[in-house]
Amino acid sequence: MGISIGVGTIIVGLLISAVLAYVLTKINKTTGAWVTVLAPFLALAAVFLLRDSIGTTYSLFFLEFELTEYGWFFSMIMLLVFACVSFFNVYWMKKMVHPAAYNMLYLLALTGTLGAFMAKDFIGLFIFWEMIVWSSMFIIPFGKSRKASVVYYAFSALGSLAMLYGIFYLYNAFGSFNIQEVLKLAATDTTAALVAFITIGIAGMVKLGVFPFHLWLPRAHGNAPDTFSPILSGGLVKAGGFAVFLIAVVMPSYEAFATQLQFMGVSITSYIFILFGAVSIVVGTLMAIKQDDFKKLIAYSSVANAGYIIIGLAMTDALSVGGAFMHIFAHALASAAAFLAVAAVSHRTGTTKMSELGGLIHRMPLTYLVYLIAIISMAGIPPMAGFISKWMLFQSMIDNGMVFVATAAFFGSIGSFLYVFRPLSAVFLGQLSPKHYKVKKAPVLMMIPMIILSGLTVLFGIFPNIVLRIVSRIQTSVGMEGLQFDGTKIIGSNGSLDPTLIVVIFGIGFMIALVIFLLHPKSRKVELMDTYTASEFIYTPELLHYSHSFYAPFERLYKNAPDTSKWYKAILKKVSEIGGFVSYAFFSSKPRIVVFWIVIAMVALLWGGSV
Amino acid sequence: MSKKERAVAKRKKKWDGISNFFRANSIWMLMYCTGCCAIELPQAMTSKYDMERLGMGPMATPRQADVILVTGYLSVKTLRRVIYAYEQMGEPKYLVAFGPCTINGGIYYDAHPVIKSLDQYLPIDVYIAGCMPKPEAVMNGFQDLIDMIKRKEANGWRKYQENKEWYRENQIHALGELRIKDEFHE
Amino acid sequence: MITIIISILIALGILVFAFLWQTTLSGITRKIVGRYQKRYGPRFYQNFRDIFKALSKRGITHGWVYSFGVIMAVGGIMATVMFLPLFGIVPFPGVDNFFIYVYLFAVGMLGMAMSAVGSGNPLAGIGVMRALTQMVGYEVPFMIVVLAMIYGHGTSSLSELAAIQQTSGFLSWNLVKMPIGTIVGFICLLGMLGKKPFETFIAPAEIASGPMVEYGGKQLGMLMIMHELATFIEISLFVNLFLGGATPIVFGETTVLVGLSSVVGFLLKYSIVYIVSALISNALGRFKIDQVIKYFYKVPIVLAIIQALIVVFLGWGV
Amino acid sequence: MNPALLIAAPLLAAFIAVIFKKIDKVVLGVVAVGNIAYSIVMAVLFTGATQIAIGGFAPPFGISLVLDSYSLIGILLVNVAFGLILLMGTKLVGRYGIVLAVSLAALNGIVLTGDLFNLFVFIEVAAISAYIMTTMNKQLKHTFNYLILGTLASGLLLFGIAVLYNMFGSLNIIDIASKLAISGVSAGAMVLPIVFIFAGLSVEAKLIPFGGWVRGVLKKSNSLVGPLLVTGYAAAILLVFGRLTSTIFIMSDGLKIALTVVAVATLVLAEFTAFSKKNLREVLLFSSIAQSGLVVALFLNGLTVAAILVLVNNVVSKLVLFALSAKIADDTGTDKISELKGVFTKYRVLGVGFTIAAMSLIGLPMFFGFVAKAQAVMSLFESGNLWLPAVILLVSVIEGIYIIRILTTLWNSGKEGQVPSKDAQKEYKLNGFVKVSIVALVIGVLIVAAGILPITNIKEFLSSDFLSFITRSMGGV
Repeated sequence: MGISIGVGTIIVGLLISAVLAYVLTKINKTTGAWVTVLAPFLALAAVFLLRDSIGTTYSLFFLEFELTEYGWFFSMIMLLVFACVSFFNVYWMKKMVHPAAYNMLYLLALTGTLGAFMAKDFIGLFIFWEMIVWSSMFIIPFGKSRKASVVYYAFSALGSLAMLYGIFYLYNAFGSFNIQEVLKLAATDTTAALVAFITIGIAGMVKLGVFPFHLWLPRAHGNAPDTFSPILSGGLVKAGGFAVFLIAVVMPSYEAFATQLQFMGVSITSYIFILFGAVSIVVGTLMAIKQDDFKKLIAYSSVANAGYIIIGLAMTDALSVGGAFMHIFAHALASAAAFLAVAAVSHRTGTTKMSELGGLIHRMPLTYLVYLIAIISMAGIPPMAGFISKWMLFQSMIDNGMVFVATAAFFGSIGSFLYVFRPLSAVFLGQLSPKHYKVKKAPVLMMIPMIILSGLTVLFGIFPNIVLRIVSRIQTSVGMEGLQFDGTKIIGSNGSLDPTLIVVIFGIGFMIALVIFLLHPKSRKVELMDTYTASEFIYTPELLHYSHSFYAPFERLYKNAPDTSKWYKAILKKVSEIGGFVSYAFFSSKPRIVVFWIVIAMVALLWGGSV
Repeated sequence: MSKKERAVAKRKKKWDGISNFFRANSIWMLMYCTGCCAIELPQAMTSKYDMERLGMGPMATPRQADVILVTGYLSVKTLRRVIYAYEQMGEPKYLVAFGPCTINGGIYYDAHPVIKSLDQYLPIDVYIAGCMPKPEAVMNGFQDLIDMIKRKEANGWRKYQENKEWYRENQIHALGELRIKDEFHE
Repeated sequence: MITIIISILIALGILVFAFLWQTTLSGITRKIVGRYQKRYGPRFYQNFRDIFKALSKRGITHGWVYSFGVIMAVGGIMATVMFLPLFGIVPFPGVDNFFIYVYLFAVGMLGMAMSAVGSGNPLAGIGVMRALTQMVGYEVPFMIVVLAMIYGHGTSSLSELAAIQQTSGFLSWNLVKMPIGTIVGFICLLGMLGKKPFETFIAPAEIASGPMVEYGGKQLGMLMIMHELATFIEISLFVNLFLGGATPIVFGETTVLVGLSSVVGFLLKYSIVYIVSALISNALGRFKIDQVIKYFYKVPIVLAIIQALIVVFLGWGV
Repeated sequence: MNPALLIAAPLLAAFIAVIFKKIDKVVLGVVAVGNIAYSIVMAVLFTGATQIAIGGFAPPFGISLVLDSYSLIGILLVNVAFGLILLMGTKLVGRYGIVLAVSLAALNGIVLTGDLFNLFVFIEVAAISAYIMTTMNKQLKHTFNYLILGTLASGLLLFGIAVLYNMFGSLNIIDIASKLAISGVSAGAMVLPIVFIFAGLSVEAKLIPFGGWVRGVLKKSNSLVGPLLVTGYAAAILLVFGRLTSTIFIMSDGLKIALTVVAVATLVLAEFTAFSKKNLREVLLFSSIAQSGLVVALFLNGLTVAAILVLVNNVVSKLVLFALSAKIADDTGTDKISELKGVFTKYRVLGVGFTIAAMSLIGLPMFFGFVAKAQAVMSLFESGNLWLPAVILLVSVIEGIYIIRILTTLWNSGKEGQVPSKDAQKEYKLNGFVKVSIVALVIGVLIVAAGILPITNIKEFLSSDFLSFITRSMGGV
């Protein structure tokens, strides 16, 4: 084909398709929704084809783009998630009040992420970064909550404005907006590096949802439209990983902070970041265990997983960064799939409250399998992609001897079994409530993306090297040591892992078990309600369904734990109170009071001026 | 019966023989402790008589159990539960009845809510005599059950399967309604 | 290719041995416990009888996930066993990573939990809840101790960790080098095995044996096989990590004799650990589940962190 | 091109309207349009900064007007804002045509004048017409409050000017500036006049704690007076600040810090107050107070370009926001945010205009507000100030929160915790919203255009002739 596809073309194409989606949705809702399916797929194909032209630059109007190895990687993840999720839009058109706006903003959010990943300069990065924020900020209130959007914006603004501060600080110091150039220069100047690390790091932490900026996740993910939660959790959140990657690895922080106090193999600044990651693992895990809302649960699990990502990136050794990348990838796939499963359930039953559901495996078996694969990956159990990343991260943690961080990570890892199992048990297994007897299977179009995501999770769990080789190339492209492989084996620092072998052995084990199972007498099929009740006659399935406050004994142990949201509420309350005071004291309707203040102020000014 | 079917049946019988060896020596009990005879079970289980040396042991639910012990009289209310529990057990399953109450109501022969002869409602493999049976008798009864299993005579469950209608009829006759909605509350 | 097939055959051998050995040992232990309670106790092969009896029965099923979960559980645990090194024989050298055992083990656990809850019985749900909650309790301190060990010895391979302990006799065991860690490991082992006082998730008198509540027939039989194999994994992990693995009890020139004696050494240690844990179990009562968590997060985790800090900062026990 | 026409024409219109009462609206309209057209023509034909003497006496003796690119931006801003407000609120003009014409003249005068006493006169005229206009709100107590404070402010201003006259014997700003440069008056001597002038102007510029009148007056103002006070008036007064700070405000460090503290405190406290408010107009009025604080702070730090950009952004976006809010409040009878859920669902064009203006106000990229904010932050960095950018950015988080709270509520009906649906839609009825919508949309398009185009390269934008000219022309002429 004579047409050369550049990043600019893709971005412009997406912008045009956003407008097109808006117009077409006005005409016909379904057609408009299909635009949101097609556009990411085309973009996915286009970006995939750009694999060979990494390193080339494009310019579009005033924006400069550069396709980097990591930009390509992040873009692929994002497009994959968007392309898969967009199938669900078709079904949600009827439920929306502003379908046209939704479709447009959906594609704008995609444009924003791609633009941010491929921007050559910080201004472009920031523009697209904010584009993600405002486009998703308008989508979230289409869901259940308006407040959620405000909370989302508040945190995002905190992050992006911190980033803006950093950008301008760096510009002032080095006179350039070019990301690579500036970061390389910053690495030679500890102060500038520190400012960049903290400000851009905060932006990344906010986006990732790392403690203490994690509060927007459960609110936004939990209340966004069901079709958008997977985008938030699987896609947009990962942009935070991109920001952290920029300052931790591209800068690179290990060179910039080489003169700092080194602690546990990393500089103290990085270690503080890692500690935040560790805290967010614990907080995310504990909070996820507590939730009754399916979506909020996965949202808090994203908080916990964000902790792993930031730990991996901040440790900046080959395995940890590789692990973080793999984790970004695996978690994007898994959480998107899990949220899609929720969306499918919500589409059929109309609720996401776990205590109201149950036994859906008998009505939606494929959705169940999708969710199962997703949670196996999220919990880091082989043979899914999530295991590989966790293994790599653990290797690094142990190598650095980070006892406390590892404690948090282990806790999060085992704790994840708890929270991922709860929806499995409460939503899909257990007793089917009579009000859901007539629930149908998820529609075919919904199944396609779910199966794609699950398939990829399994595929990259068995052959993670496909991804890890790309990751390795990213690492060498930013001047790091790359990951080591030996055939299907991943070489770690204190041991190696052969995921393919694990799968083979697991397959053998499974086959033996299957043979044992088949050799023995066939079981009698009984109804779900025909179950052990100490011979009491019970006819209400809900009574036999254990889903309400599932981990009650465990929750009891930390029910008095401090609530982070209270801190923010307290701050905002103080702001409000000061505001109220100002309004009362200075904007009085009694002139004498204002005159009094004017006199005071003038005396103060005269005094201040004569000092 | 064709040749092939006969061969299958023969093989099945052979396997049944092997299975019965295991079954006989690994009997898990579900204790339905309705009456006074239950007080003899602790004796039989613990160090004095040590039921475990026969491979027997208590189990928590009917699903896991092989034998259900009806230890004494059954009222109408409890019979329903016993039937429910018995039907939940996996096959093969056995029923051991304790004392005279399960035969003719024993000392409750004239009490109106008490079921007089249990074998009208459920197939009984072994009766254990005594009011209450001594632990020796209990152990003896279990040994009998083991022997019966080995000899393939403990076929109560098969009888129950084959004569389901008859049993059901009796059950309904006595109970009016097998599975009640609820006696106390719903 | 040939090497892989040989490896797999070795692994299958280990699997069969593990099943036979642990099931026999379980029977023996039942006998010992019987004697301990002044009873006669069952035959030593009683567990085989139980398992085959259960397999031969005709049970029930509550739908496909009920059976699928069981197969997944047994398959997962079998796969884990096949990765285990035994008597210094490593079926898959280089990849017998500690984390594989932890997480591959979880596949089996997940399968079983799934199947149990799939039965629709609330008691199973409660049992699984307790099992998972307890897992958060014991797994974390155990992993911290192992972290210290891996950090100290520089390898996460189970066979290499065992080999390191075989260099200079008894004194190079982690039992000696990391005594605090070994205590933590043993307490966690009790939790893993579900022995009293950490028997919360079975609790037959309380929640009717928890996850097992609906099982009968072949599903129960398979879960019993799984239980034996899981016990084998847990105890071998402990023996390999803390007690030096397959250390010979006879020293001399003859390799065959030393080799055989190391087999005996391993089995001896294994038996002692298992029987001691069984005896402890029979002497104690049961914790409530929140007591379990409180306990694990008070004593073992603190000890584990202390042990880890000692190794990481002081360099003792390397 | 004589800029005096911009002042004279509205005054003439006022006289005509006094005589021919029936055509006052027509006259006013013609003058407004004429002023816009004239100022555009002046901008196009602009060649260089000039001082135009009025009344035959050459400056510094006579009254003079200064036409440089700075005042050019001012008159463009004031006249266009005035014209648009008039367009949107034609119906409300009623008997106030004359006053409006006078105020237009005064605003142009404020921006253009090069003479301190003349400035005082124009401010006084503008203030008096504002007092009269605010009676439209039927809140006479607040108008009276405004009157008292406005009079006090005039007094303070006059005193400051008198001191300056005493010191330099001149009222011409440029004259005073050059005398300052030659004579080298100590900064200490300038404290008294500067503080008085600053205080006098601050009352009109609504800085905390000087602008105590503003809440009562604007809280219930209609879509004519409100926007006019927060845009036209604010712009004119703030531009005076800029002119004075860059010419005759020779400040000691202490005074500079003190004044900056007042400005920054205004920024922070007013944003906090806006955050605590629940009514649309109240939120917006405190937001504009905060923006005034920011603009003054930038002017005090000598960052004229950034200050002008922020001012323009504030004027343009506040114009739309305040006009639409007042319009909605006039028609629905309330401007409580929580009672206006989903009002934009029906009036989408209105909503789009409002949204773009609001997003520009909080400075999201792709909107003009970002250019302004980026310019402010960047030039503060360049001047070596590291804390003020942090304050500005932190405060704009607060600003963002309340603006987004408004946007999400106004776009979506439905209770918290429920998905919005068309059935739950509350019915709103706005009269004659088409005109308002179109104006809002046009301004929105301009904001986006201005937001996208200059980003080309901020550095280039900064050094472009247009703006560097302002910087140059500010100092001397």
